[in-house]
Amino acid sequence: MNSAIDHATAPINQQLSSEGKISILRDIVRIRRFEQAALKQYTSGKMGGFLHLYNGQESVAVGTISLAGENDHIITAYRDHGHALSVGMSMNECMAELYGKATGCSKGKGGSMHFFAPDKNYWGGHGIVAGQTPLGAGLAYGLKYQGLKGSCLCYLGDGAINQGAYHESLNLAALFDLPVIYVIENNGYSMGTSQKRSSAFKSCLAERADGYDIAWDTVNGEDVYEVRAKTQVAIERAHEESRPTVLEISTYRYYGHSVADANSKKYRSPEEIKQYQEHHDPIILWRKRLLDEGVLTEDQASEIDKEAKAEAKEAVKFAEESPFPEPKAILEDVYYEVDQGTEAGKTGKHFFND
Amino acid sequence: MNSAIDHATAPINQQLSSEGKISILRDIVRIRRFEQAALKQYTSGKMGGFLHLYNGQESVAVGTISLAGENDHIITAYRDHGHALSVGMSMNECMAELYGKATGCSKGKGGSMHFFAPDKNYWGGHGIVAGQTPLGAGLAYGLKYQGLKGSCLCYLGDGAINQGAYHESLNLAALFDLPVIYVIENNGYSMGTSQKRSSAFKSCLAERADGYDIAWDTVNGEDVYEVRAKTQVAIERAHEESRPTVLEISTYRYYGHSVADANSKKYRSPEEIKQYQEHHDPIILWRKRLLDEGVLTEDQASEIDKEAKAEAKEAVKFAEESPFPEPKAILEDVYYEVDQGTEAGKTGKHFFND
Amino acid sequence: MRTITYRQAINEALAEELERDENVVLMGEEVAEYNGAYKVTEGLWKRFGDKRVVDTPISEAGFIGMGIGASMLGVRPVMELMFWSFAYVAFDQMINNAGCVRYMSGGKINCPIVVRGPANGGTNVGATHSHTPENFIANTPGLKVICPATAYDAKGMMKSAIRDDDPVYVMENTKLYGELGEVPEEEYTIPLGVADVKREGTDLTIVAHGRAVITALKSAEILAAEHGISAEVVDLRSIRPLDEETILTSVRKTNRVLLVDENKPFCAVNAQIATMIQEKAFDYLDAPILRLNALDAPAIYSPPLEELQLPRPEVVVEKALAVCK
Amino acid sequence: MRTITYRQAINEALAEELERDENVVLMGEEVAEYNGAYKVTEGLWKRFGDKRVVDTPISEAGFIGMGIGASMLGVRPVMELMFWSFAYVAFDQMINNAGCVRYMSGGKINCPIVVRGPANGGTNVGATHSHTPENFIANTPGLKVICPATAYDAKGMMKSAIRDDDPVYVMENTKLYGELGEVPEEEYTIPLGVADVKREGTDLTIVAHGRAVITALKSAEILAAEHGISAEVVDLRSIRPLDEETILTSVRKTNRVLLVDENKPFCAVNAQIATMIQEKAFDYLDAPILRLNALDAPAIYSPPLEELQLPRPEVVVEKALAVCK
Ligand SMILES: Cc1ncc(C[n+]2csc(CCOP(=O)(O)OP(=O)(O)O)c2C)c(N)n1
Ligand SMILES: Cc1ncc(C[n+]2csc(CCOP(=O)(O)OP(=O)(O)O)c2C)c(N)n1
Ligand SMILES: [Mg+2]
Ligand SMILES: [Mg+2]
Repeated sequence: MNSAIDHATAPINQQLSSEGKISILRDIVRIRRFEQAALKQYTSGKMGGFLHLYNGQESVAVGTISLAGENDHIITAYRDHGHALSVGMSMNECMAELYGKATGCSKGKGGSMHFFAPDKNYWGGHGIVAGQTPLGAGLAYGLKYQGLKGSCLCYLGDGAINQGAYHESLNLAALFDLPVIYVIENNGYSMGTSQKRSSAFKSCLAERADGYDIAWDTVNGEDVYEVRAKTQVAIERAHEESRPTVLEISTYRYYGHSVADANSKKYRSPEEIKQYQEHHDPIILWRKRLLDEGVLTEDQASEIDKEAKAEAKEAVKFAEESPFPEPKAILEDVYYEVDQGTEAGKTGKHFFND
Repeated sequence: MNSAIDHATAPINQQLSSEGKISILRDIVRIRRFEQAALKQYTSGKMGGFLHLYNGQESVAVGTISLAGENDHIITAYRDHGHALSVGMSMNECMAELYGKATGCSKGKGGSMHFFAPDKNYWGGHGIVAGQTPLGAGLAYGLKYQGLKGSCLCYLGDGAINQGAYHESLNLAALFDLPVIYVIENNGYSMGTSQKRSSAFKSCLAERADGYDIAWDTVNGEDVYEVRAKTQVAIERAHEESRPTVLEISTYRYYGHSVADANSKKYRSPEEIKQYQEHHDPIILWRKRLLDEGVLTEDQASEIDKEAKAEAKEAVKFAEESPFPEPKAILEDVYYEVDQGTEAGKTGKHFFND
Repeated sequence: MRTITYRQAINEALAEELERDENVVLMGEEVAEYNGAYKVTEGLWKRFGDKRVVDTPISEAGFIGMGIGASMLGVRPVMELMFWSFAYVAFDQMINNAGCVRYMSGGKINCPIVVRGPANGGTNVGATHSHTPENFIANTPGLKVICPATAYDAKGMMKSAIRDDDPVYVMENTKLYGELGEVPEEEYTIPLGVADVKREGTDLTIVAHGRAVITALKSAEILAAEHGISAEVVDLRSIRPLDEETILTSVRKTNRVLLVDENKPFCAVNAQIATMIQEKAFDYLDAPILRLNALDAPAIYSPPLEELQLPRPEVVVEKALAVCK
Repeated sequence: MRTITYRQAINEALAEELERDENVVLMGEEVAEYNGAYKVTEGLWKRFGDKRVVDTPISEAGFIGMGIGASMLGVRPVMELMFWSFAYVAFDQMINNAGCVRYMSGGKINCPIVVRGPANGGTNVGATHSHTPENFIANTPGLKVICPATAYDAKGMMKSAIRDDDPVYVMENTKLYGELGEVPEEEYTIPLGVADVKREGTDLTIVAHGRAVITALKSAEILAAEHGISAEVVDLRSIRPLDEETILTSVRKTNRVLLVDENKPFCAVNAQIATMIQEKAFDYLDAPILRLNALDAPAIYSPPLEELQLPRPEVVVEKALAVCK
C-alpha cells in the first residue's frame, strides 16, 4: 500500500467484525464466480444482447454497499451484476435474468443491464449512460421528502461524467441539499476510449463537483478499507447534513467493455491488464489482508471460493431449467393500472396492435 | 470605479481611437433606443409572442463584439437584439422582424428571439435555454476545421448554465481545443429566480470551467474598458492557442424577463432596479467616461441620442409599412433543396398537408 | 353552474390533490414564488409552502429525472414544463426512464408522476416553442397522454392523472388558459380513456383533441347554419389510453369523417385515428376520411401567418364540405 | 455483380464521400480508433486520419449540436449515433436546432448534416436500446429520414444523404449489417424520396421499410408458394421525403394493402401510409388496409420473446390472408 494513511484504522473499519470482513470477501468472490459462470454461458450462446462484466471492480460495489443501512438506496448503470449481488440478490434470479427466463429478477424483460430489487433498495441497472444520475438525485429527494435519514449511492462510469444529465443532477443535489452520493467508478476507459481522450479535467474527474460546491474525494478502489472509510464519510454527510458527495473510485475491468468488445486488447496492452490482475486484484488483495490479519485461514478462503463456484453452477442450472416467459408476458408490466386490473386500467384502449 | 486596475490602460483600449470610443457609445445608445421604440409598439399590440429586452445590458454585447474581427462569430440566446445591432444589423430589418413582416431579418419567421445575419457572422437568436451552446462549440469547430484563425463568442444567461448541453459543450471545447468563448451574461436572474436559487456555485458561475481545465474570468459588465480588456484576452487565447474561455460578465436588466413578465417588480425591489439605473447604467457611465476623457462633447452625445431615436422611429415606420409575408411563405425555407429547386428538392413528397 | 377559467380549473385540481395526498408535490421552473409562468400554480406556494411547491433550476432533464426517481419511492410529483416544447431536452428521462422502467424491472417499479404544461402553437412564440408532441408520447407504451379542451375536462382529468399510478403526461394549451367553462363546486374526476361527444350530429363526425375541439365546435355551428350539415364533434380528451368505441359509434352513425388536429400531419394523432377507423369501420365509410392539420412547416412567428398555419373554422368547413360532397 | 455486406456498403459510401469532399468529417463515439462499435467505420480513421474521423466523448447533445453548428459554416459532418436510441438525450439539438434553424432564419442558414446509426429492435438489448424513431423524425418538417433495407440502397442513399444540403437522418439496422447484397463497383447514388418495388405482384401490396422489407419479401414467397397469392413488396426506403406515387400505383393495381413496420403501432409510419392510401385510393380498396407492427410494449429482452414481438413471416402471412379473404 502506497497511501500514507492506513484506512483500516478508520472507525468504520475498526468496527468491522471478523465475520463482516469475511462476508466482504465472500461477496467479492461470489460476484467473480457468478460472472465467470455467466461469461461461459454467454459465450456458448445461452444469452442475448450485451454482457458487461464487472470483473476487477468488485471491491467497489461490495465495499460501498457493505455500509448501506435500512434507508440507503442503490442505483447504477448497465454494469450492474456486482451491485445486484452486493445488495443481496440471489445468483439464481440474476442468472435466470441473463437467460431471459420468467424466473429472472426482471422476469426476463430487462436482461443483463436491467437487474432490479426495490425490496432490497436496489433500483437497477440502467442502460442509457448517465441516465440514472437524475434518478439517483430523485431517490435522495424522495427519502428527504419522506423524512427518512438515508442516502442514495448512485454509480456511474468515467465516461458518463460527460453527459449533461449528470451535471444537472449535481446542481440539483447541491441546491436542494440532497443526500446523494455519486460514485464515479473510474476504470480508465469508456468502451475503447481512455479517460484522457473523453474527459477534460484538471486533477481528476470528481473535481468538477467543486464548481457546484459539492464535497468530493478520490479513492483507491482496490483497497476495501479505503473504499469503506471514504464512503462512510459521504454517507454520514448525507445522513447528518443532507449534503451530496462525489467520490471517484479508481478501479479496472479485466474484460472488454462488454463481452462482444473484440477490441478489448487493442486499446490497452495485455501487460496493462496483467499488471492489474497481478498487483491490484481486489480478491487477491483482500484475501491477503485478511490472512495477514489472521482473520481468515487459507482453508476458509478456499471454502468460500468453492461455495461461490458451486452457487454459480447451481444458478446456471436454475436458469437452464427455468421456463421462458409466456408470449402473453410481452404485454404485461407495461402499465401498473392494467396489471392491477383497476378501473383506470380497464378504461380505454391501452395497447394498439389491433 | 472600485476595481484596482484601470482597464482603460489595457493595450486593446489604448489602441481604441476616439472615433472607436464614440462608435461604442453610439451602438449602446442605438440598442437602447431601438428597444424603447420596440417596447412601445409591442405594448400597443403591434407584435406577437415574447419581447425580451436587453435594456441595461448593452455594454456587454457592444463591448465584446467591438473586438470581433473577420473570423470571429457570434451566437446568443433569445435576448438577442443587442447582439444583432452590435454586429451591424439594421434597425429596419430588426424592427420589421418584430412585426413579423416579410422585410424582417428572418422574413418574419423568427420573431424577437430569432434574429440572424450569417453574412455578419451572426448566428442568432435561439429560444431554447442553452441550446445554442453546442452550436457555439460547433462554429468554433468549423473555423478550426477550415484552418481559420477565429473564434466564436457564445452568450448565455446565468440561468442557462444549469442545462446539461452547456456542460457537454465545455468538455468538448476543452477536449478538442476549440476557440470558443462562453460569455455568461449574469444579470442576476433567470425569469423570477435569483442566481442563488438556481445555481450551486463556490465563488461564481464561471468557476465551473475549472473542472474542465478551461480558463475563466469574471468581468464587471458596466465598464466597457473592462469588458473589452478581458474579452480581448479570451479572443487572443482563441486565436493563438485555440483554447476556450468562460467569461462571466455581471450586468442587469431593467425590465422584466420579457415584457409579459408581470412580476418583474415583485422578485426584486424597485430600489434595486433604480440603484442600477442610477449608478451602473452603461450609457451614463460610458458617456461620462468619454466626456471626462475629452473625447466627446455634450453636444455630440445629444446628437448621437437624437440620431438613434430618429433611426428607431424610422425603423418603426419601415416595419409598419412593410408587407406581411405571403401565405405561401409558410411552406418556404423549410428545406434548402426545395427552396433551390434542385433535383433532390423535387424528388418525393416533402410536405404532407395533402 | 359556476364558470371558471381553464387555468383556474387546473389550479383547483392541483390544490385539491395537494390537500388530499401529502405525497403530491408540484415542481417546475417558476411554479412557486413566481406563481407559474402562466399562473396555473397561482397561490399554491403561499398556501402549501416550500415542501409541496418547489421551484427548480432550468434543467429539465435533471429535475424531471429527479421527479421520476422520487416517484419510484412513492412520492407523487406533478412536474410543470413551462412549455411542452422543452421536453426535448428531457426526452430521454421521459421516454426511457418513466416509460420503460416498469417494464424492464418486470413490473417491480411504477412511476406515479405527472408532467404537465402547455403544448400548442398559435401564440407567435416561434418554431422551438410550439411543439405538440402528444403523438410521440402516445407512440410510447408505458406512457399515458391527455389533452383536455375545456375547463371541466381539465380539472377532472388532472385529478385522475395525479391519482393514476402510471406516468401521465398532460398537455394543456396557453390559448385555452383564459377560456371560461362550467365547473361544478363539488369534487369530481373524469377517467382517462373516455372520449366525449361535445356536440351531437348525424351527417359527419369531426374528431379532434385539445384546442382543435373548440375549432371543430365553431366549425360545426357554421356547417349547421350555412350548409345544413349536422356535424358530430368527438373530443378524444385522452390520447392514450384511447376511447376507440366512442369514435366508431359516431362513425357508424354518420359514415363520414373529418379529423382535425393541431399536430403536424406526418404521423399525427389523426393518422392513427384515420388508420383505426378505416380498419374497423371500413364498410361504414361513404367517403375517404379527410384530415386537417397544422400546415406542414415549423411554426411561423408572423402573427397573421401563424393564424393561417393552424386549423381554423373556414378551412374545417371547406374540408367538411369535401368529405360530405 | 460483386456481393458485399450492408455494413461494407455504408463503409464504402463514407469512404467515397470523405475522398470526394474535404468538408465531410465523420464523428461519433468510438468511430475512429475503435473502428466503430458496429465496425461500420472500419479502417476510415487509419486511412483519413484524425481530422476527418473523430472520436467524441459520450455527450450526444453536445457533439451533435457541435456538428450542427459546424454544418452551418459549411462543414459536412456525418455523425454516428452508436444507437439511434441515444438520440433522445440529443433530441432538442436534432429537432430544434437542425430542424428549425433554417426556417427561423428565413432561409439564411442550412445544415448539411447527416446523423446515422442503427435503429432497430431484435437484438435483445432491451427497451432503452431498441427505439425506432423514424416516425418522430418524419413528423418534423425540416428534417429528412431514410431507412435503407439492402446493401445497395444503403450505399447509394448514404451518398445522397451526405450530398444533400438539408439534415438527413439515416436509420440503419444492426440485424442487417451482416447481410450480403449486390453492389456495383462503379459509383452510383440513389435519390432520397424514391420508393422501390422490391417484388412485383398482383393480389396484394405489402408496404414496408427497413428490415421489415426483408420480412415482407420472405412472407411474399410463402404467400406465393403456399397460398397462391401474388404479393407486391414496396420498400419505402425514404420516409421523408416520401414517394407516395409508387405506393398508390401499386395499390391501384392490387386493391389490397398490408403495411408492415417495426415501429410501435400508435402513430407509426404505417399509420401515415394507411391514412394516405385510404384518402387517395379510397375507391380502389377492396378491403380495409391492415397493419402489422411491433407488439405494443417496450422491447422485451428475453431472446425468444423478442422474436415474437417483431413482425415475422408467419404473422405477416396470417395478416395478408386476412386482407385477401
Ligand atoms: C447516452 C448513451 N450513449 C452511448 C451509450 C453506449 N455506451 C454504453 S456504455 C458506454 C461506455 C461508458 O463508459 P463508462 O461510463 O466509463 O462506464 P464503464 O463501461 O467503464 O463501466 C457507451 C459509450 C449509451 N448506452 N448511452
Ligand atoms: C430548455 C428551456 N427551458 C425553459 C425555458 C424558458 N425560459 C426562457 S428564458 C428563461 C430564463 C433564462 O434565464 P437566464 O439564462 O439567466 O437568461 P436571461 O433571461 O436572464 O437573459 C427560461 C426559464 C426555455 N426557453 N428553454
Ligand atoms: Mg469506464
Ligand atoms: Mg439571467
